[in-house]
Amino acid sequence: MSVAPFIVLSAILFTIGCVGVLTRRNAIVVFMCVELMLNASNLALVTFARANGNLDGQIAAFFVMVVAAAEVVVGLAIIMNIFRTRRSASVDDASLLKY
Amino acid sequence: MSFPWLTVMLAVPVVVALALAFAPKSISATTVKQIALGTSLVVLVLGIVMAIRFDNNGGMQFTETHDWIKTFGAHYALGVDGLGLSLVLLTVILTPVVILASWNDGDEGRWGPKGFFAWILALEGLAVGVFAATDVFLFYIFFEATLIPIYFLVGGYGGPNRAKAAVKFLLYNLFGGLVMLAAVIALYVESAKATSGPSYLLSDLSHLHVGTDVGRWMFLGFMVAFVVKAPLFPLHTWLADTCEEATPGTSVLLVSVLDKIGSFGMVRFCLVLFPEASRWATPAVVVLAVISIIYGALMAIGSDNIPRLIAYTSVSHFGFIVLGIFVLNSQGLSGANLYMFNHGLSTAALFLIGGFLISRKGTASISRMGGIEKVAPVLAGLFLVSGLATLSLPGLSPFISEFLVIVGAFVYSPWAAAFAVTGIVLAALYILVMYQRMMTGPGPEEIASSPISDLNLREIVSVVPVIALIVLLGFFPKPLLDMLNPGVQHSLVQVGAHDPTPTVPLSGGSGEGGSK
Amino acid sequence: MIGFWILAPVMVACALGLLFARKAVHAALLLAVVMISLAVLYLIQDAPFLFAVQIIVYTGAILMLFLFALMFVGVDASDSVVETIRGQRAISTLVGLGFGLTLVVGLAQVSFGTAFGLGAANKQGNVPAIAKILFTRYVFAFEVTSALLITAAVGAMVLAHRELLTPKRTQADLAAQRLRDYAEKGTHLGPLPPPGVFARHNSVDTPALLPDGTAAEASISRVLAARGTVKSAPEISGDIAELTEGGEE
Amino acid sequence: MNAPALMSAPLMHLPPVVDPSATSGVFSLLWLVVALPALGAVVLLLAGKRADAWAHLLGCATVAISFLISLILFFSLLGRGHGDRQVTQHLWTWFSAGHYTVNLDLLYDPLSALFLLLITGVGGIIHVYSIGYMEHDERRRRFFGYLNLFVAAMLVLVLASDYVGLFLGWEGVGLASYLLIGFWQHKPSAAAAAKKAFVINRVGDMGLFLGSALIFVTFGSTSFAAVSASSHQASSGTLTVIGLLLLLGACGKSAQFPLQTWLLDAMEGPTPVSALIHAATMVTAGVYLIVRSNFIFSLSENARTAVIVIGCITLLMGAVIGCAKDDIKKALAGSTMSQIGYMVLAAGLGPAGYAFAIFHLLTHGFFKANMFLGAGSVMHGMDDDVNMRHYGALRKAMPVTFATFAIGYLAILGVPPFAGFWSKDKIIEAAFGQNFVVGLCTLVGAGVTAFYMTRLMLMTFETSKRWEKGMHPHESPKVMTNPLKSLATLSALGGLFLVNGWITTWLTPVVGERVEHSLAVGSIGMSLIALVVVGIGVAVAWQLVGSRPVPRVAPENVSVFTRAARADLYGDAVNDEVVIKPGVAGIRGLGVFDGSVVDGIVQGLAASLTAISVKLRLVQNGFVRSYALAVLAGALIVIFAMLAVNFS
Repeated sequence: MSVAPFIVLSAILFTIGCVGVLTRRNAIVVFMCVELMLNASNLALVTFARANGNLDGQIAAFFVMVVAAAEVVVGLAIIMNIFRTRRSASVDDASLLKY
Repeated sequence: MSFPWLTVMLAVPVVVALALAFAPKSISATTVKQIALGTSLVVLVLGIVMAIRFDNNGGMQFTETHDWIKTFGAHYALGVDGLGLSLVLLTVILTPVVILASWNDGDEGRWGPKGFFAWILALEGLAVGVFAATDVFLFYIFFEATLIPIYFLVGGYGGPNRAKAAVKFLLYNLFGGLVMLAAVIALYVESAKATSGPSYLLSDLSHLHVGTDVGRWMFLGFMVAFVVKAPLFPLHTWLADTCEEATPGTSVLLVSVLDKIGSFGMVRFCLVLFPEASRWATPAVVVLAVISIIYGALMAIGSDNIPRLIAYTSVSHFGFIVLGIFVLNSQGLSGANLYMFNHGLSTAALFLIGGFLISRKGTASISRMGGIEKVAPVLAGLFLVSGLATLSLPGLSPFISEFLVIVGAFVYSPWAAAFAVTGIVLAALYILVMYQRMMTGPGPEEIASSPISDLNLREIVSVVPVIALIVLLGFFPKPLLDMLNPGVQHSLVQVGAHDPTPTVPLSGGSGEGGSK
Repeated sequence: MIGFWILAPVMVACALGLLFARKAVHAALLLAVVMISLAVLYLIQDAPFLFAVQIIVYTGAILMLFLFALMFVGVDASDSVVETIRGQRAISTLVGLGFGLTLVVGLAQVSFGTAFGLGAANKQGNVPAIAKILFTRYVFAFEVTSALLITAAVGAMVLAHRELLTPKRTQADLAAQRLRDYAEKGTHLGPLPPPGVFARHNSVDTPALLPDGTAAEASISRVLAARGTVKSAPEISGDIAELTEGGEE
Repeated sequence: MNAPALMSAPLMHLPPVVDPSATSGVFSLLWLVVALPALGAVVLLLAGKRADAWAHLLGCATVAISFLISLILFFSLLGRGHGDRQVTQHLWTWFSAGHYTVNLDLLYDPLSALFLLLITGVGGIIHVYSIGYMEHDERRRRFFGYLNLFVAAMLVLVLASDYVGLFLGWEGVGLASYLLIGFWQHKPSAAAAAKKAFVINRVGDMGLFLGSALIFVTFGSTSFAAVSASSHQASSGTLTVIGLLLLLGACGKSAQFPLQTWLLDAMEGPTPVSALIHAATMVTAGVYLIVRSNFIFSLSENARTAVIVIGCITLLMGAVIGCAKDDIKKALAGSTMSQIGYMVLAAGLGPAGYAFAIFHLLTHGFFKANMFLGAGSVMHGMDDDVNMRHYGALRKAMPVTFATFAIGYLAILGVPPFAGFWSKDKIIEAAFGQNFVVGLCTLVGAGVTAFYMTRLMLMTFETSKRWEKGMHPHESPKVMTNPLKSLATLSALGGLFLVNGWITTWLTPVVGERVEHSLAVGSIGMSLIALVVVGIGVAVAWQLVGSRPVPRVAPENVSVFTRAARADLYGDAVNDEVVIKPGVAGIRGLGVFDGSVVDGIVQGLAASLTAISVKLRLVQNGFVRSYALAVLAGALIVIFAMLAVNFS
């Protein structure tokens, strides 16, 4: 099974994740796009694991998932906090730290 | 290894300065002043002893060389030749004079008299270091270090908007210093290529032959810093503002001692390290020098503030000094070296006496003064003598150096001399117009209302030695010139310039004139 | 490989859907589809362990966490697609496309050569092999991530925790407050009456009957009343009449 | 015995070589002549109030002693053989740079001998006179200090053996004249006149500065001996330029045509100052310079013509100005300017005229100092009123002053037995020998001199009494009239210098052989013509001033010439228009330029930096998504860069 299609797919998913982060205004959706980007990179890792024939890729993917979990927990807690104080989960409302 | 004269002269004032700075608050002002005066006198004695032991054509003497930073090839190397010694002497002579003259100038400044005199002594030590450094790196360190005391002296003690003037001074000179830093680094790169490994020693560097283009860029790097320091036409505006705000004592140390680093640097580093570039840049620098002669004089005529006027006269005099240096012949260079010493004395006298007058009248503006000669004849008399020295009247020391510079300029090109010589007429104008508006005439009515007192003993004792030295050197410059001339010949040989023979060969032995 | 060719378009479509979904919940579900198809792709690439972890941990836990968060935030929050920052959408699509194109074009020229395949590595099965590597070479990383997870949990708790701004009210205070309300505002003292309990009707929307036969307001929750799904006495009485036909008229 | 070197260029008579021998015997006192007044000046200026009592005595003593020494030296020099009259005394080496050394040596030869006598002699007389004149001035000690300083500087000037030594005396004299003109500093006009004198002198000094620089460049040294030895080898072009530069210096000091405006203002100083400095000694320094540099001037024809032209112009200008001035001192100043014009003209005639220039200089020194002191005693009597229209009929009131003044008057007119006649006629003769136009100028000048001197005499001593109310002029005390008498005798007997051409032979070792020019009408005829012209001048003056009542207030409707003459032929106006107004405007413009442009660039730089930073700040707009976009764009650029690097 050739490797290229998987990598290309991962690239496409990653790009879509990026655009999602840039364009969507709901904090949680932005967060989901970040998760999408992470998954895209996991796909690439696993593909390369297979290409190179050792499991390091998969372990790396595994670690990515662990870290993603920790990140989601903290991220959502922050969003909850912002929502509780600001009654809106839009990313653009938290824009006090500026010139 | 003989007694490290220069290090002692360098260390004594700095150590005492630190001691004064950290002295307990309870120390009374007069004791601080006496300690400061005492130290400066000790250093003066050291200087005089050194001068006596100095053998005129012995080249670099009192040398000490210790490795400092091996990787850079930087050494802690000190040594003085004729020019270096004369400027060290100028420093050690002027510092006690300044301390005595600005006895209570430091009282109401921000750090009180303790800070004032500590900074002055630190400045003296660093100035001696600058003039004695024979290692480019060490020279650069001292070159930048001298800015700090002046910044605090101007910023802490002085006129109303002294902070702005101090910042402007610092930024201007730091800009010059940074450009020089680039050249110093380039110098390291060049000297690293040499077989003997990188070395900043002047003796090693002078044998280093650098490519023409690189040499020219480095020459420009050094020259920019020195043109800012010895203020020439485009980069001079900081001097007038600083002197206007600073106390007279600080202005003296700034103009008479520190600005000499610029011209000293040109002779010691630009000519020696980059001979080809110096010859290449001579026309441009000569034009610049002549412009600043005339420009400084015109600005002096037009200014209505005493320290500002004196500062502009110094711009004009520095034009003469740089002109003398870059016409690259022995008359011009000897004249320039002598000029550095004489200008130091005449400007110091003018600044100090002007300072006494300002402290008495409360204002520095010339138009609000008048008829002082009737009320304070001694002050007016001394002011006139130092004014005459500034317009280089024969019989006073600046005349000889100015004459030699103009002769040197004439040898180089008659046109340069023709324009430079208008400087003496403008000099007569700005001094005599100032003297006439301040001293003569019945004076405004308030003369009667606030009669000002004549100079007191302290002030006279502080200024008279300077004026005596000016008159003495006016008639007997020989000892000083003998000290300077070997250095001049050495620099000229280094630059590869030689004096043109006179168009009419002197016939027979009677050429030298004088007794048969 | 066929699996891949089927799943790839689906994933891309869902991912694009994630961009344009108006409601956040729809976006979450689309993401779930992408994740599950990813898990299948892992399976295709001889990574059964990751297949399982992806399904259980990633989709099962993390995505569910997203849904919880969505419930808190409220499904309708800030879904308007109107762009506030001037030119943001245009430039980001442009830059995104550029980025994607560069990657894809770049990757297309790169020849990956034939894959080794994990046959040798997975000889004793994928999970033992992973475990061997994980607990030998990467054990330090493993411990660090565990520390990370703990701190994340504590962090979340700290963030979610709200300090009591006013002193904690004891049971005595509550009782006194109830009596005060009854005295001043006449609010019903004690628990509200339970809903009607009748032979064939005891659901929460059956009102209890007052002695005069009318329904008791307080026995039905306000929400149901608001929603208007409360049974009325006559409806129930119709059954009763029918049951007690023979009874006194 | 060193005969003038005739070995090269026989047709062109070579200038004499200055080749002095070391001083021996009595000549070793030479340095004392200078040291005494210098010492006097130092003592008087530094000593405080306690020196006031004996200040004036010390002042006169020093000058008198140096006069005695000069007499002794003069006679011992006279005793020496004709060729061996050049003596030098090496004081010390002043400075040296490269192979250019300047020694401070004193050169005593016939020319400086005469000058020594003039300076110390007339100077001494004027010192005595000013004892009386400055009687009631409380700063008399300082006045005598300055006078001694002046005498010392003038002696240095005439005794220097090097152009730079000469320059030392030259500027010292300028300083002394600045101090003395502005002696009454409380008068703003005096202070302004002093400053004007010094600055205009300085403009002249520029010429001397550049001249000595050019001399060094050409000859390798600036000592008279070296220059005179090899001046014939220098190209005529260089010699001409040197000549013109020295002429510029001479014009500055001797108030010749372009730089003459300061002399009339210098009358603000006390009268002894005008007598000593602005009549007898300092103003003649220019003539001394030209005569001393004869080894340059006699070799360049057009330099000399320039000198002659300047001499003529000043001669006529001074005479015209003298006619219109009502202030007695300004009239005398005008006449000084024209008499110096005569001397410069004579010097310009080359070897033919040098001796006569010096001779006229001596005689003029006597009778002009005499008349100035006479004017001083008149002013003393009329309590310092200088306006001749308030004088009249002072003959009876001040007989001695009248008598001495009359002798001076006759001398300046050139009436035969008196000194003026001998010196001025010789100059007129030599001028006609040179060319007719120049001779004519001298004759016209002599006529106009006769006119204004007679006008002055009549208005002061003869015409009707026009004194202010309550003015009763009285004769000056003995201490003032005795000097007048001695000066009068000198101006009467001045002619003896010329007996059997003594002065020309005396000066030949310095200025070279005198070339005889035979005149069509012979020397006696020329004198007669001159006397006729003088007679005409006197008659016209008598007709205009003597016979009609002199109005007390200067009439307004006068011819355009008189109005021009009253304004010093607009010399000051030209200076103001051409130099001072543009200068002041230029300086003010420069001030603005320096403030706005040079400083502006610096301040502007600082301001633009702050402006840029304000703009850049707006980029941080607070939106997370813009930052994310920036990150992505950055990543994209990095990728492109890597691709470019790898694949280029």
